[in-house]
Amino acid sequence: MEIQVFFFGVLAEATKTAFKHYRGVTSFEELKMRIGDDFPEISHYNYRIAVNNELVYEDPVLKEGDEVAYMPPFAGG
Amino acid sequence: MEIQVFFFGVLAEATKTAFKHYRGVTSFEELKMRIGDDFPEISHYNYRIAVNNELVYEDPVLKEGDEVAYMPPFAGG
Amino acid sequence: MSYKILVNGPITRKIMSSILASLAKNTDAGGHSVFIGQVRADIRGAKRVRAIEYSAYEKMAETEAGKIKESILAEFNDVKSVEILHSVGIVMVGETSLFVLVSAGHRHHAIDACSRVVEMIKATLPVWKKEIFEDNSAMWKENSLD
Amino acid sequence: MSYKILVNGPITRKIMSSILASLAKNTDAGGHSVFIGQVRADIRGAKRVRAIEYSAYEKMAETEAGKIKESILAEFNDVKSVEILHSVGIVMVGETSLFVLVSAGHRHHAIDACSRVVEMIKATLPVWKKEIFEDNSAMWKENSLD
Repeated sequence: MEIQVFFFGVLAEATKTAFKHYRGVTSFEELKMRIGDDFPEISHYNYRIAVNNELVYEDPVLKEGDEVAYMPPFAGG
Repeated sequence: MEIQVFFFGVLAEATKTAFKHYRGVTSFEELKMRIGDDFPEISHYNYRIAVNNELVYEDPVLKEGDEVAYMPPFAGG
Repeated sequence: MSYKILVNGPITRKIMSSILASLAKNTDAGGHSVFIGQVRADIRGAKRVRAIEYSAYEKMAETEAGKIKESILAEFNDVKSVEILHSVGIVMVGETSLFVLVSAGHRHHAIDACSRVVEMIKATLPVWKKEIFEDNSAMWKENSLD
Repeated sequence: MSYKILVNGPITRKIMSSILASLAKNTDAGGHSVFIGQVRADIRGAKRVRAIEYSAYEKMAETEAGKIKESILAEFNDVKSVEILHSVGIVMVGETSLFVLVSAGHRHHAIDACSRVVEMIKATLPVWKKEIFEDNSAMWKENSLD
């Protein structure tokens, strides 16, 4: 399936990438490994992951067209 | 001595008097008695007394020209 | 005394807007906490409030407001400024009768200090209010603890 | 979604003033508590902040702001309305980046709910900030607990 991945804040800067399509994704776990291979620098940062605007606390079941966001600690206000 | 007495809020309405001069005042206690005689209706209300913009908690020593204020419970805001 | 808290009639949007315009001057402030009190269309039995008439012991109110300001600045050293405006005279339903603004370096101090100022105003400002109903009858009102 | 919290650039006095103008419509509101967050000229070592650049996960920020609003209205039944505005993009020192307004029947509810909204914004809105210094260098910043 095809998944859209977004990086925010310092992660967008570190990866030099705000947005990347992943095709042929088989699972969330597999997607995370591909992202880790493409952007090893993200391992130096704290982040949380959201799928379709919702924080995930364990690996979710992905479906075609889902949005996955890598988000550093929030800093609004 | 001469003392200026002010009534505020519901007390001004009840006494129909916002302001009254008292002459020949000898003490705070004597002033309070004269005010009580002139305006017996104030005994029906809760109030606090200020002398020269300061709340008094016991009978103060008055001096010429002091301002005495009869104030119902505050209701600002 | 140049410090003047009492405003004749409602505290207008123009007044509030000009205070907001001055905020940017405080470049060491990170948070401003504002409280705006307005006249509510309360129902008392069969009557509805249409206005409140405020009166004050004006000299003492100015003195007490100065004391509130000093005490807040002494207690919160992160607080940069405290503004208080209170109406005297008639204020209609929906209009503003109280405006408090506290500027501080950090948000918690602004919020806590502003809340404290509002409580001190209720407790210590010599101000009285009479609710005026739609039938033009009126009733003196004391502050509740709500 | 018609509910829109993100504003490009600073939250101007004009925006705040037009929100204040709408308060009088709430005739059952007695108190409005407002929090205004602005960019502070902080010093980091030898550098002074001149602006903050905010970025956001916009869709999620709108969703989360809606959740904050719903949760406050559910928790405080005296709260009549909750307004949240947050900047994205560049906001200079002294300019406003956050505006929260809570209207309630009674002051305590307005003040408590507004304070809660500000905490929830810091905790749950997917917004990030980068401090930009006078020498144009920059540093990503996380929220502290102050």
